[in-house]
Amino acid sequence: MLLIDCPWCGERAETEFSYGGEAGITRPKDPAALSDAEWADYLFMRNNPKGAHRELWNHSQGCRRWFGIERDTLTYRIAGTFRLHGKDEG
Amino acid sequence: MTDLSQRRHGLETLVGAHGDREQLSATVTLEIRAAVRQLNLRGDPGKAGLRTAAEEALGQALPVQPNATTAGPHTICWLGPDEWLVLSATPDAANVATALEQALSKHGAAVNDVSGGQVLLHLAGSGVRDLLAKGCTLDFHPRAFAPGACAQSGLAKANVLIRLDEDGEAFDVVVRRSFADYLLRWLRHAA
Amino acid sequence: MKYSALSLLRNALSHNRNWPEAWRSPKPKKKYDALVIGGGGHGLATAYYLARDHGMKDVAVLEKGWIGGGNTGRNTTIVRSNYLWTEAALLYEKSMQLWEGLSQDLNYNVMFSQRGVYNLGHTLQDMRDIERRVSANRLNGIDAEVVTAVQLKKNIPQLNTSPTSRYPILGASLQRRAGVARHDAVAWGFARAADRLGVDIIQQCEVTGIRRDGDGIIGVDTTRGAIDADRVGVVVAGHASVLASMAGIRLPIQSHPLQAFVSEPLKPVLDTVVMSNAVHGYISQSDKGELVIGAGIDAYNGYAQRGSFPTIEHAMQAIIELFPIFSRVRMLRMWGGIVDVAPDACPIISKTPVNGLYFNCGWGTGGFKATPGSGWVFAHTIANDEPHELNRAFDLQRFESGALIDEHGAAAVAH
Amino acid sequence: MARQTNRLGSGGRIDRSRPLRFRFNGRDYGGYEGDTLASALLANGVRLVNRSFKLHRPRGIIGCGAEEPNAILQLGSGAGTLPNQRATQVSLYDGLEARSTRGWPSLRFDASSVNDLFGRVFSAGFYYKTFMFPQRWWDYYEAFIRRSAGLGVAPDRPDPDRYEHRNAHCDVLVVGAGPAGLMAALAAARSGARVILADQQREPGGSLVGSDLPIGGRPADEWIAAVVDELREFDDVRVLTHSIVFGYHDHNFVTIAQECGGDMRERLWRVRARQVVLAQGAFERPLAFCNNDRPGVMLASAVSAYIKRYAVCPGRRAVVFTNNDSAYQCALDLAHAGATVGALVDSRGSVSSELTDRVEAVGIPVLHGHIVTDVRGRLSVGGVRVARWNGDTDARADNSIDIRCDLLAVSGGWNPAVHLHSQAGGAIAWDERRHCFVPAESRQANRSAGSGNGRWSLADCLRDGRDAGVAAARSCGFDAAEPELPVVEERDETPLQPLWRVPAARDPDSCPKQFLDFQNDTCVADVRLAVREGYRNVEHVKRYTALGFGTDQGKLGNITGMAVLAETLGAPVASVGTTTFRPPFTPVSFGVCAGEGVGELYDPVRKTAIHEWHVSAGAAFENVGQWHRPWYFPRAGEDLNSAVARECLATRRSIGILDASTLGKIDVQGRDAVAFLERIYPHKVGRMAVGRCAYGLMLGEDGMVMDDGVMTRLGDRRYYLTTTTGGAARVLAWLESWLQTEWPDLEVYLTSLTDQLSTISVAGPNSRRLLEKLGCSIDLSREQFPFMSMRQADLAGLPVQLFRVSFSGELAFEINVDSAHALALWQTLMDAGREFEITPYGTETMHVLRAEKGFVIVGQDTDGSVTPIDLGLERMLAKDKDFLGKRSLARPDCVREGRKQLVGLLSADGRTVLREGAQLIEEPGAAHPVPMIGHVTSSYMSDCLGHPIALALVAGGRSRHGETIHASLGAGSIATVTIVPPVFYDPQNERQHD
Repeated sequence: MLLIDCPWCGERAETEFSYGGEAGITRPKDPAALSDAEWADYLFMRNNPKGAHRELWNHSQGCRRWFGIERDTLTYRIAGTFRLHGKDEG
Repeated sequence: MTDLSQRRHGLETLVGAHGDREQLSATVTLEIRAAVRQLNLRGDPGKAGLRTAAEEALGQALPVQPNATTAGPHTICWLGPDEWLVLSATPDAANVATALEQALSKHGAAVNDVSGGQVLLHLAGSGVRDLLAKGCTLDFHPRAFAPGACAQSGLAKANVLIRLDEDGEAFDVVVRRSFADYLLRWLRHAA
Repeated sequence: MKYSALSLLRNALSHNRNWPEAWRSPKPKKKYDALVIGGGGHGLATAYYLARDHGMKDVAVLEKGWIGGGNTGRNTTIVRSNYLWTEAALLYEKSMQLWEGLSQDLNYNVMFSQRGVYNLGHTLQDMRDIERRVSANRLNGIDAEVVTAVQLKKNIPQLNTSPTSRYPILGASLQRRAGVARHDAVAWGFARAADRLGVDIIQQCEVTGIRRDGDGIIGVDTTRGAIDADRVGVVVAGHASVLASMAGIRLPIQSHPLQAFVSEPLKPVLDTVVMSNAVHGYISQSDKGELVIGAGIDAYNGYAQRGSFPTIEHAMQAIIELFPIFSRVRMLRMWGGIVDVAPDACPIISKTPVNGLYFNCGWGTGGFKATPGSGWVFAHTIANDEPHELNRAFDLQRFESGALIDEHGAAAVAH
Repeated sequence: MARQTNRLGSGGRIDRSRPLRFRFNGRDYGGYEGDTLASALLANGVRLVNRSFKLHRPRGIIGCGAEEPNAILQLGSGAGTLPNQRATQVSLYDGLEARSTRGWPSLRFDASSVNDLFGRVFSAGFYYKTFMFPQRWWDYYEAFIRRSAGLGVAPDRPDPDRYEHRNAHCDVLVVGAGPAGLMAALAAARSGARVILADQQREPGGSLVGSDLPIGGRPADEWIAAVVDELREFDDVRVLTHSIVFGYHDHNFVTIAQECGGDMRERLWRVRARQVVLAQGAFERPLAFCNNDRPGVMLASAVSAYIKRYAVCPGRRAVVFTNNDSAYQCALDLAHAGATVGALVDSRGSVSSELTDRVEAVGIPVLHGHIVTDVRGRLSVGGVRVARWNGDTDARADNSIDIRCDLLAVSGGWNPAVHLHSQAGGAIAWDERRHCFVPAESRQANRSAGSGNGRWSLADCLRDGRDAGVAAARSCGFDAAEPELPVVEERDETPLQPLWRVPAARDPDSCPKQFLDFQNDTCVADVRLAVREGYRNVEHVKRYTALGFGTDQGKLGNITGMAVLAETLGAPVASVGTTTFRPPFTPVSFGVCAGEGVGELYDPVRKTAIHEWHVSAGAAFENVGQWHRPWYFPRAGEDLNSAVARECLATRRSIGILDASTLGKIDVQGRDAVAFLERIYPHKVGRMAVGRCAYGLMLGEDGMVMDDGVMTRLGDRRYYLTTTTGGAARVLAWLESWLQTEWPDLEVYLTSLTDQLSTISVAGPNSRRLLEKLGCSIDLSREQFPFMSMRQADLAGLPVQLFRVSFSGELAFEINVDSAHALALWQTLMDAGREFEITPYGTETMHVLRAEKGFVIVGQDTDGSVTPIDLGLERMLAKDKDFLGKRSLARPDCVREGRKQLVGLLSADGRTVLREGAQLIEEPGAAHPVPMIGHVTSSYMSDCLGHPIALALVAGGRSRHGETIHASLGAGSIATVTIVPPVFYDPQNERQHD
């Protein structure tokens, strides 16, 4: 069971969190302008690396914040957690 | 017609035969504190004026450190960087919500009275830490969980807010109403 | 040497000194007509059917570790074909038909045991979904029936059919032809049969690069040198994205840990397979007597072949909920596989933008049962550079067009 | 009752003042408090305890702990029975009953031992090669295989015992309370660190328990007691005995199973440790010689342990066979216990004279350069054959002599218990000097110490443990001083001689069996056969021969087996590697892993504030998500259908009342509430006036319908949304995720009010009159309070929100009230409604009423592959804005002809209620696979309309109204149905707008 360092609440057990997939997938500004292939890339295609992975987690049983983690998908070692942009920066 | 004034919390079925104060085990007592008002407050603490306005309305500051509470006329728990829970047992608690809402409306904040939707369980006694540790992954050691601290987590299979009182003696556990029956069953079983 | 009771006896007389190798361990050649990357059940089956049905015998299977060491050896061995959507059902049914004669076909006893699979329903919506799936199965010619709670109590007396349990069992679907098989034997049986047809099985040979010439594939780099081939089938459950990135392709695949465990061996106590989606757990008893139990998938991506302990705790609770008598039984071993999950919980068996490069992946939690069928259609796809009718719908293009085959909802979790 | 013939007159850690009685295979025996079942059996001279798995060979106790492969017994009977219990780990208690799991008709005369005669046929992997012909006989073959397999018997009743979970945190977790573990714990504890010390034995001390070795100038037992006493003085130190650390998971999460006693049978400790010291010790390994499985062949360390801990000497005439120094102590212990030691057979040509002298001094002949090649006796050891040996593994052993004995104590060296280190992801390495696998680099915050780290001498173990404890405490930031080491005697060591397979008189393929895995009958010849057949990777060998698949998980024989594999391959052991160590370290009960979360605590039952009223009204409940919702309210003599018919008609004619509190409820407010919701919802949110309600669909980015509900505009910047019962948490999380990750610039706050507000729906033509009767503070007329609008009001003296929305097609009001008052309001409504025959209804009636109106239920009429257009709701899709999922709706597959669309179905015969889920086909009788054009999503008898109705998804259905198709009804029967529009009742909406 992972120990995840919530940027707000500190280290908590994995069971308090929910996983949100690859970080950095940004919703296209103008989806209508995209080809089907480009839209499919946004919707479905993922890097899924074996190794360092930047991913989103939500402290769903705690402060309900989304934040980022860089985690190795092979060793599960967590290199660090980071807050997302905007007003969460604090 | 039913006399509604007599119905304060509708938790009678939870308390059941056990009364308002229940001895869960030799070392833990449980009290359901239905009279405490609970207000959920959301807003941006970085916004000029919001914290001041809240402090004026409540008579005490909002905690901005994670997992902290502030004490004063009320107990205010940090829930997230833009979310708090005001626990108020003052005689005019019913008016606090209105006052707060008025004070904060121009700061874009959201105030919701959630007293009817959450149940506050007060657990006291020397065995509380051990009892909580059966169902919660938080560290309740005095070094890790100081008096006045609060944290949200899971207790058994329910989401809860847990707060240690200022004396470091008793814990408040806040749970959503629909889970309260389950959580009480679990507490009685685990104790 | 043909395997039989007679050959066992004959060899016993000579102290088992004269058994031949089940498969050779050849050095890789410089060039093959086709390469199959991945020496799991699917890869070995692909090679076998390439050689048997398509006359392609100059084929090598490249395995980075030891054959059958990936998900082939890390699953709960359930075989069934009662899928909801016609595309999936017909593919898995093809597989089922191959399973039914596989031991004889391979001359290797894969111990395919048709002891039936029950998919339990715990809610009214579960029962609607069961009706829907059973109805579809029958129209597709797949044996399926709806079983009531009363019948369940009779058929599986150990099952907790109490109406007062947290999620009472309201009924189930039953596929009698479904069952389990001996997972290692599947890999070994295909390996031996493919080897006898001339296929080179090359272990300890990890692919480190995929070589392209413009739009077409020309070969691969491996830890044992470069190997040329203008047709390469990739079937590496758990590592599809890793191989795809070598080829410069993006896949809609996420890899997750999936855990399972077995109990200590017990005298026969459960003679069928029971799966529950709502109370998440599935269970059967192996011929050795171990209860074989599948747990849930961990939500996060992972390649670690292990998972989170709370997932095991939850599976234990689910199994005790279904079978209270197993509470005092002990877990002997737990392990994790890596499953590649596609957005519609269906596989990708497809040509790719690179000519001569084919991918077979995304089987999620349901790959073992498909082993022979997957190999059979993949062999067809590689040999003809064109999908078979049975795998036409499982192409990569569907994620662009939106023609997903969504097995998420009604078909239960696809184990 | 038998006499405890092997019990020594004094010594041991047993309590002779507390005699216990137990029963084994129907015979009564005696033992003492402090015994294990194994020690008590040995005390009573019981040799034969079981039969082996495949060959049914007679087997006795070989070890004294988790490595024991043979003494796997069934305990007790009935609900309390325990299968597969390892006698060496079962504490004896009064009245214990145990029996062997194999052996028919009796353990001594097992009919299946005929298998042993044909052992060569049952070689590794034999079943892959046979049972294939004729194909149809496989079922019989398999039934036979299954009957022969298995060890114990599962209970046939639910577990009467309880289990619990306990979370714990510490700075330093020390695993194993032997000399190294005690020193580590002491060092850490003195630094002020929070320490947990866990050990599987009933008392701390490990190999020192019962030992007469002096430590720090006093007997070992006293030293242990002093250390443990000191540890227990610390507030922040917890000493757990009877506690097996079985799992080392990610991020230093460690699981421990503790045996408790009483009706709380076991406790699972879920420990998060900052640092872990692994000091579990080492397992002694056997040697592979002919018939090395005969009852009476035991590990030397086990023999010593039985003598010292339990005052049991397992034999009278013993031979000791070793390749290392450690078994010399066993010879001394045997002599001390009064046994005759016929010989100490040491494979090494020369050994330090100090050691030899000590043994010879008590009259034990020492045979250097000798090996034991074979064992005489069948049901127990009768003697051994000993041969001279020059160290050449390929040599044939001849010129042998026989020595009579009833006990053979064997030591093939030691394997550090690297299991947890390996589980934690740490590397293990073959140590060429010590000839064993030792822990190499750690991947997590753990370090190994003591014999588990390849340290053999007591002095080394104490030092290694102390150093590990100090280092662990310092890593946690504690200022740890180094405790002084107790003085112990140091001896010269002669290195172990690597010996695995002992040369026999015949070659390894034809000599009598040399066992590696005792439980699975895996022999040296099996490993050699596997290699010959091409199964050369250690994992292949393991799986092909079942080596290490027994319930001891290879603790006894795995390393020896791998060394034999290496020898067969002609490769160094290091290159063969080892198989992966996986949790659990020893088998652990399902019950303790599950903990309290079974039965009524399996999953929370969520209850509305009105729940108890429903219970007292006799409602039948349905699980919806985690909620219990009333399904229907049967009156005496009613079944589902008749109750639902009554509830439906009552609602259509007068008033029905529904507890709709489980709906998800979300308060949305903030400066950018409109902008936010415009991006979420397909319809134009900003156009709504304050006080108005609208039906809202929520789409996933894939364009498929994800959830639905009603949205109400409460103010300029405030909305109130409802979601489906099952979707509440998911929708809130989904909305939050867009706000936080994608649109952080939007100032919007979401608050769940699902529990705060209870929702009571009153529906039916008399509902307005009912509210008026209760003294509603606002004008409820159609004109003042039109359909799809909302008002704040006082009702029966309570502040409420009233919504004119309808999910039944009738004039209806949804009342939101503070949950604290919900039950009271419900009762008030019931009382006041008596004159209208107000009728409570459940989810089933709700479903029928809405289906009559053609309202869909997301998750029932949709399945994740349905777009709003498929539901006929394209009018809700705003053309002039983007919203989530919009782009997906333009993909080729979403705009193609022939997509499945929502329609109504009527049975041609006007009577048949279709089965929900039934597939729809064009014509009956087509060949398989029959093309399916859709399926029935909802189907009910409509008593209001007097005929059955159904909703369905049908390919191209909207353009097929009036056409006839067929529904498959299960076992071959077919119903003819007509496609109609999906609204059956009041298509003009006159009633709900009333």
